[in-house]
Amino acid sequence: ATRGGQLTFGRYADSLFLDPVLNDANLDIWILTNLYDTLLQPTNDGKGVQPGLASSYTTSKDGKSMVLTLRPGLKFADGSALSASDVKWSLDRARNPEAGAWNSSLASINSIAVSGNKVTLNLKRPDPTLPAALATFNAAIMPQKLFTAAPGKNDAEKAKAFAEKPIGSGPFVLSEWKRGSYMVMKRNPYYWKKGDDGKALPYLDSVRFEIIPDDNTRILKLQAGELQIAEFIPLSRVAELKADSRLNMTLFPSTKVNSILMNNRPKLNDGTENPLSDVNVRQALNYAANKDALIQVVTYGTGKPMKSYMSATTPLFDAKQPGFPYDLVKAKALMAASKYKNGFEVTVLATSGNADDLALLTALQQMWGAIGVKLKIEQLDAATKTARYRANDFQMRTAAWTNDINDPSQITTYYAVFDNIESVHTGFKSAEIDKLFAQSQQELNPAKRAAQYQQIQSLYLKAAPIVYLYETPYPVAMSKKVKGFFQIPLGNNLFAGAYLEK
Amino acid sequence: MHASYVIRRLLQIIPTFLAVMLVVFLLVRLLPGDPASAILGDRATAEIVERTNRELGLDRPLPVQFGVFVRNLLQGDLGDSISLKIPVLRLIGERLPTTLFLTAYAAVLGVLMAVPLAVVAAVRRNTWVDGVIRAVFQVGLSLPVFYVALQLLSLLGARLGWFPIGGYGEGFGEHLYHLFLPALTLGLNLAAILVRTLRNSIIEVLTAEYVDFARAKGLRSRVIMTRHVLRNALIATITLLGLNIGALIGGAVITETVFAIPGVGRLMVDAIFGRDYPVIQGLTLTFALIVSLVFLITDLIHARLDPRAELS
Amino acid sequence: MTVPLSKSTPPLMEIHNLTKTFPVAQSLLSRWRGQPRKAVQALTDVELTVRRGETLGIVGESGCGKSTLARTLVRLYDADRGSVRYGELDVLALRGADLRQYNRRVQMIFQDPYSSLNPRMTVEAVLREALSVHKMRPATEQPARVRELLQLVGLPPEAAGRLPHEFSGGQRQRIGIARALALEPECLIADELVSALDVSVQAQVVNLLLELQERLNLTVLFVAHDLRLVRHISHRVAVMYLGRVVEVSETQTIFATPRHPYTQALLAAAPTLDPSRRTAAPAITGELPSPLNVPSGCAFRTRCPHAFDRCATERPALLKLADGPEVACHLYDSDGSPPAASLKVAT
Amino acid sequence: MTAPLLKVRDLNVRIPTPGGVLHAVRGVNFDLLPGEMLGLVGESGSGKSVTLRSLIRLHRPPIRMTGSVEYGGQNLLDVSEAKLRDVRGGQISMIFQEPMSALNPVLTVGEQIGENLREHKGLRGRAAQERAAELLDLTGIPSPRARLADYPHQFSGGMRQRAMIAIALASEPQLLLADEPTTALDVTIQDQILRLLLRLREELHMSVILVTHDLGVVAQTCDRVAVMYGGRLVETAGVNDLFHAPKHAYTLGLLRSLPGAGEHRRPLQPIPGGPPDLRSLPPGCPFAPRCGYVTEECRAGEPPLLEVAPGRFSACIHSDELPALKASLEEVSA
Amino acid sequence: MTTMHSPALEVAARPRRRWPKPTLLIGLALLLLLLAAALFPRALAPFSPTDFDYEALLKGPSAKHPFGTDNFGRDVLSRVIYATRVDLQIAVFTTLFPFLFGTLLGALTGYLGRWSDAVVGRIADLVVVFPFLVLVIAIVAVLGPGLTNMYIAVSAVGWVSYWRLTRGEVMNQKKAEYAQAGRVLGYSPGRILLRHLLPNAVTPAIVYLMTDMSLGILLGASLGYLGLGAQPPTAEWGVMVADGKNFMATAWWISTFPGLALTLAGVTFSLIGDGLADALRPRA
Ligand SMILES: Nc1ncnc2c1ncn2[C@@H]1O[C@H](COP(=O)(O)OP(=O)(O)OP(=O)(O)O)[C@@H](O)[C@H]1O
Ligand SMILES: Nc1ncnc2c1ncn2[C@@H]1O[C@H](COP(=O)(O)OP(=O)(O)OP(=O)(O)O)[C@@H](O)[C@H]1O
Ligand SMILES: [Mg+2]
Ligand SMILES: [Mg+2]
Ligand code: NI
Repeated sequence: ATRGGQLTFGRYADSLFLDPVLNDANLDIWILTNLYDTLLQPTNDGKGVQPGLASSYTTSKDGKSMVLTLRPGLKFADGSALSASDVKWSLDRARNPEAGAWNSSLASINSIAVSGNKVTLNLKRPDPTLPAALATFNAAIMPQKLFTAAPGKNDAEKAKAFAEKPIGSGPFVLSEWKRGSYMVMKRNPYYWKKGDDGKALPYLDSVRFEIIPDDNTRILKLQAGELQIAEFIPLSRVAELKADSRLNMTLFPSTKVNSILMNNRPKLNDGTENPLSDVNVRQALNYAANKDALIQVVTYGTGKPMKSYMSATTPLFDAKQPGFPYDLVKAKALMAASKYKNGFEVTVLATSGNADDLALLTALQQMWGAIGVKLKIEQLDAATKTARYRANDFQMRTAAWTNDINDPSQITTYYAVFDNIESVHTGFKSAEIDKLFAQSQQELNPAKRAAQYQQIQSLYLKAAPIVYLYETPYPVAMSKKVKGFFQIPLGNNLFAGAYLEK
Repeated sequence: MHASYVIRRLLQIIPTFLAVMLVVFLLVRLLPGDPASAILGDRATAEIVERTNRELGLDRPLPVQFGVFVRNLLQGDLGDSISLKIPVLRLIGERLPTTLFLTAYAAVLGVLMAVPLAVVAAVRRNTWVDGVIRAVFQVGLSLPVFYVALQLLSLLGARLGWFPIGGYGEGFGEHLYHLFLPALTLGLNLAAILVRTLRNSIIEVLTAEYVDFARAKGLRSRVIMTRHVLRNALIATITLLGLNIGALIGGAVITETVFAIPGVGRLMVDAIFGRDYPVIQGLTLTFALIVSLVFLITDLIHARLDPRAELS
Repeated sequence: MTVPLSKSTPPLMEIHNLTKTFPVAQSLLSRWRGQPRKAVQALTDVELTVRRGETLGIVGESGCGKSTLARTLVRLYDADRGSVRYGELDVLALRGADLRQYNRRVQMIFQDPYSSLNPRMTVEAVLREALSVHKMRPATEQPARVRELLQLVGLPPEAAGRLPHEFSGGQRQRIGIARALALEPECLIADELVSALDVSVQAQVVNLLLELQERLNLTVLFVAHDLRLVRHISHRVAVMYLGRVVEVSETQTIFATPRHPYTQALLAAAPTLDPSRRTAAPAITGELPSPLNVPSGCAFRTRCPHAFDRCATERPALLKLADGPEVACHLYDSDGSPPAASLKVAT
Repeated sequence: MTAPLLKVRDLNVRIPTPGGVLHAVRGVNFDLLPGEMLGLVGESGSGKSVTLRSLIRLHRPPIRMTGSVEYGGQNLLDVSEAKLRDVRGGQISMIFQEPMSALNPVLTVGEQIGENLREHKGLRGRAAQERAAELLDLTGIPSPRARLADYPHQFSGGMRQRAMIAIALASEPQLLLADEPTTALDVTIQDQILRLLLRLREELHMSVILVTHDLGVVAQTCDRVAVMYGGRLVETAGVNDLFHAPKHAYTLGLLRSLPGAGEHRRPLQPIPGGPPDLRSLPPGCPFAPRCGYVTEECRAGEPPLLEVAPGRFSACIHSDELPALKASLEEVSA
Repeated sequence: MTTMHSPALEVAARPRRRWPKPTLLIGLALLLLLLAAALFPRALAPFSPTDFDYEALLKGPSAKHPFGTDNFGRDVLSRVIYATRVDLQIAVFTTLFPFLFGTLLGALTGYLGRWSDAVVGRIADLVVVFPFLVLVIAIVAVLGPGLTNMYIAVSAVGWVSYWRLTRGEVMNQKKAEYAQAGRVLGYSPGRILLRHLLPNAVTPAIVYLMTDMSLGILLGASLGYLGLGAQPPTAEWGVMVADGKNFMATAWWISTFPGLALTLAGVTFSLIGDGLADALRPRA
């Protein structure tokens, strides 16, 4: 691999807040691990975890404690040593229920003890998701001294100050940030991981993020050589860019699933009868949606039909799930079996300005018209849509999901389990799934856990609380010179191993 | 010069300002959805939403919130951005110069295009030259800005490679170079409006008796055109220019998006969609202030150009 | 044949102390400094009597307040103080329907043949509107009355259907007159009625006015700056200077023996039609002072060849001289006869 | 006899309008002697201004001018632009009726005079300012130096007209063209301006063409009069001759229609009808439709401007039959 | 007493009827074309504007699809035609209320002056110092996207221009002698305002109305770009251009033809505006 040089990466929007614990947005999450390293790391295929700052970990027999061994000589980007106490402090901060939205991923930890380069996590219960959780951005290790030295009265204020000039242990360190315009990360000379030449990673001297909200402009800039990578290529242009000999149009496998959430409750907020509470109707809608056509029209052939509520890249995805293959006859039969033989009208909330939503829904308007369902599209800006959704004030809405953690439990708590957010506010509730899920959360035997998940996925499919659509990849266009860049299924952009060929 | 007038106008801005403040404050809170929804996204649980609202002080009654807002404002504090977590004042300080630069650039380009072309169109009115000039600008005026912007980008930027695609650059020279296309996009639009009025005013001024008097004095046509005709014709146009520059500042949203310019237009739209109340409030007040100042300045320029103008 | 107007003809309109100012915008700074608000002194204590059936000419230089007087009399402007009596009516106190009724009786005709008619209304619409608003005629009789009015002002009936721009200036003035006459007024106030017209056309309109006055027994207030014209058609003439009436007299008298130095200057400045009587020196030097800043005492003193100390301190009142004319000049004050020499007009 | 300063021959001006070509000036011929003050009278629309403007080719296309305006051995209607600019404003100056609209509102009076001095006298800076102040002084504006920095709107009507005269005189022209210079002014100011023009003519030895429709002004200032009607010169005469014995039916009608010519409050004697439409003139004498002396002959063909007495020209077939007027010229101030 | 009847004067022959300038005629002809498309889209369009054709995605112009097809295989020509009605509706509804309200208010405050004028003036100041597009975006965000809310938003802001124009013109006209004549003739203020002043003062507003209509359509397009404009599957030119922007390199026809339609409409309104300015000017 070639060393040196700057890679310019075109992003559609800027990061907001570079604190691993207190941030909420993919805009931050997806680049955060370049700045802050975690004890463990997700593998590039998204199926497992690999060592990070910790070179190894062991779980006790009863599953109630875990011991991690830190690599020797770890340093933060400012050259100061990374010690086990930094780890304890960081994890304690991350699991504080008062801070951030992500603390629940570390909720099983009861206490943390450190000695030398060993970190011992004492758990309340066995937790099969813990390795994945430790490989997640919020469990990043931060320099306690620097953080507490930052100005501010409390953690929130210090976090604000620290996040302006964050120092972590990731392969890069922030060197310049002009909000809304660009961000430069330069090489962290103290990074622990070695490249194929035996010297410390990363290969690149720096990475520069340019913020270019308009898709066309981003592509034009890439084609003009002003960028080496452009993210979020509109799927409609994938084929075109694939044909461009100077570019490497890559579709990174993702955990992204696109579905339509349905309100499963018997009555709507305004008290009217809800046709979607009828499972026949829900299944009919699923069968009547011609996924292959949608994949053609909306994703320009880049997608794959959704078979389970989770993506095929998610651990414990059940490859035998049938999904809902297009079957108009069956759909009609199901409608006939429902209370709504003559069809009904239903309103779907879409995100305004989202071309894919529109394409999808316009196509569905046609498809569902065939079974007498008249689809009305209501476009809302994201905040309004979220507010309506959170108030359960919707019939249907478009939704996309990506995992943040290398484990099926996250999507499952949201999609299938009522307690968290009422099964993504569908109101779907299955006692059986809830029970299976609770068991799986303590099941250390992978095979048994897989079986539990298989059952959950089947039950979910049968209840069809959502309309299964398709999975889509991450479309990233790169100059042919760019090598070694990865966007893992969780969405994290990894620049540590990236380099620019001369 | 007219110090009392300037003072009075500045004083007049105050009530407008107060009203803008109140309207924005209420309007912002009328927006469906709340900052928590916007920043936390779909996944947040009810508790987290509640906690966030508490942290942001959004659980307090509106009058209290307004009181806090006004009190902070009087101390020169516009609050912190909810999504970016940095002071709004700093955010505006970072972004505003870009937009102002772009606007001024566009205005200069617009005027540079409009004046000579309007002169040509007026002098050769009803000939094919006039027709072509008017037709070109008419087409420019009836196409959406983003379309014009993208066409310019793909032609002058990508195809011919004369200009960089998007971005802002460092330093004055690079700004000029980088912002040429966006400024041209906005400038074309402005020029289209200006050419129309300026052409009409020039035609009108050309029939004025003092132009005949100037010709009767035996002056060169260039002197007549610049000293006598243009100066007078610009008087009618300057107010329009002021109004449009005001609109340009607020209307740069789309241009900024297409050309990836980190200006306040884009920031404002993001803030609206992100329900970033402090940013919306701060920006609107800034807009109001700037637009008021632009109007004041155009009035003063008007008064300079037109000694008859009564500043009252 | 002229109608003899005796001096005992009862007054139709009595104007007393009529004053009108137009405040000008004041800058904040000067208001703050407590400077008094400036105002254009358009009319100052105007004293004038209009007799029934007469033509009273009002002359004076531009800006001396002729139009303001005319407009105040028809209540287009509200006077600052003073009184106007019209028969039994206290004109300045009239409101609403009373005012409209008064306006019907006292009509004004305007100077500008181009802007005094609504460009979008046909002659017929103009006249019928006037007829119907004041219920002068029921709708059925209106067309006939329109034709009658047109005939009265010497326009053919086919004029009814046309728009103002299809007429010449003189014809438009006739339409304006017809519009005023539609209300069958007693008194006409004509502000520069023919000033915008060519002499040959002027004569046509003047003839019409003379004729109508006699036929309809109208009282006419004729505001103009053309002395020759005023002399031709007025029974009496009032001369104004800077918002004041400085001399009122029978036409013959005022033209034969002008009393006020300003009247004298005005007459001397008017170019005569006799090329053999040329003068080298101007009749009067200096310009009209600004109405924002009227000289103290006699307003004319700054240009008056006869001015003396008293003129600067004391404002001369309009006094009736023994032989009839009224003059506002200290030269004619009760205390004595004026120095004869100074009264000769420089020629 | 001295050679004429200006010789106008067969001047025609045609103005295209949406309603057809307007033949505004039709075959005008006249000479102007050095130092002479010529009055050009006629009713509104008779073509006075159009004639005056064509003398320095002020009309712009599409207005067409034909004929010749001979000045200094050249035909001004076809000399080069550069040459024309020297004559315009340099040797022939012009002033207009409405000083408010003829002065550029956004330039100070000083700048507007200076402009002329620079163009024709090569004066700049201080020298120009000195000269400008002198010129204002010449036209009788008090404290001229201070007023140079004023804008036209800060002047009164009379002063504006003086300022315009000062601008026109800056280049010390041989000929001053004055288009109704006093119509917008009050009689007392008009009186002052006219006297000023007379005085300046004497002092600077200029010729003046004075356009007016006020016969009184002509009587008081001009040496010779040219009467226009329907785009033609219908009569020219010395001023005394014209007022006492007009030789054209139109001139006679004009003089008769003036108030003061008849008895107090008696009907005036208007010329019936209105001015002709220059887009579609009837054949023959343009005044024929309104003329009291009209005969078949008048309608047959347009009578040419002929010398009917020494130094008197008339285009009226019936010039001999017209009565003298002496008796009726009554005066305003007795 | 002497009676003298002036002879009735003859009135000059009636001038020939003034034909509107060619600009107005061309403008009206184009408008007719637009109206035809708006009223009878079914008759003119070869296909349905909303039907998909998966067999013909992104096909270039051909005999079957003269303007090509879009990413759903919809016929672009048909969509352009069907969009006419929507866009004319946008043109009318974004301007109708501002025009009516602004003009009447302008007439009223211009006539009454004093405090009414001052109060409305302040409100207008308030509206103009708000950045227009941002205000519209905010209002649309409050009320939700879609055309109706866009109309409301534009109306809240758009009346100011009309108010200004009409107010100024009424104040001018008020000084004209015919208006004063009305008062002397004893006409009521209402009559003077509505019958005399307004008809003479409304021309600039009408001329501006034409410009404003094309601005309205453009605003629709801008909001479309931000996803706040017309909602699918409604065909609307601005949104079509916006939707087609991703295909500008590969399927230029998707955005070009609606763009041309936008231009055509702009030219139409502008020609009519220029023509009306001329035709409505009263001849002195
Ligand atoms: N509406 C007004 N507002 C302010 N000032 C006015 C107004 N009308 C008249 N004036 C001023 O009042 C004075 C008298 O004006 P007025 O029009 O009565 O004069 P006039 O004698 O009719 O003059 P002219 O012969 O020019 O018509 C002038 O100085 C004029 O500027
Ligand atoms: N630029 C022009 N376009 C069209 N017609 C014109 C133009 N200039 C003058 N005319 C017409 O030419 C004719 C002569 O006009 P001119 O201005 O010479 O008249 P005038 O004798 O100066 O009248 P006035 O006393 O009103 O100034 C008139 O009918 C006038 O309408
Ligand atoms: Mg007046
Ligand atoms: Mg003229
Ligand atoms: Ni100043």
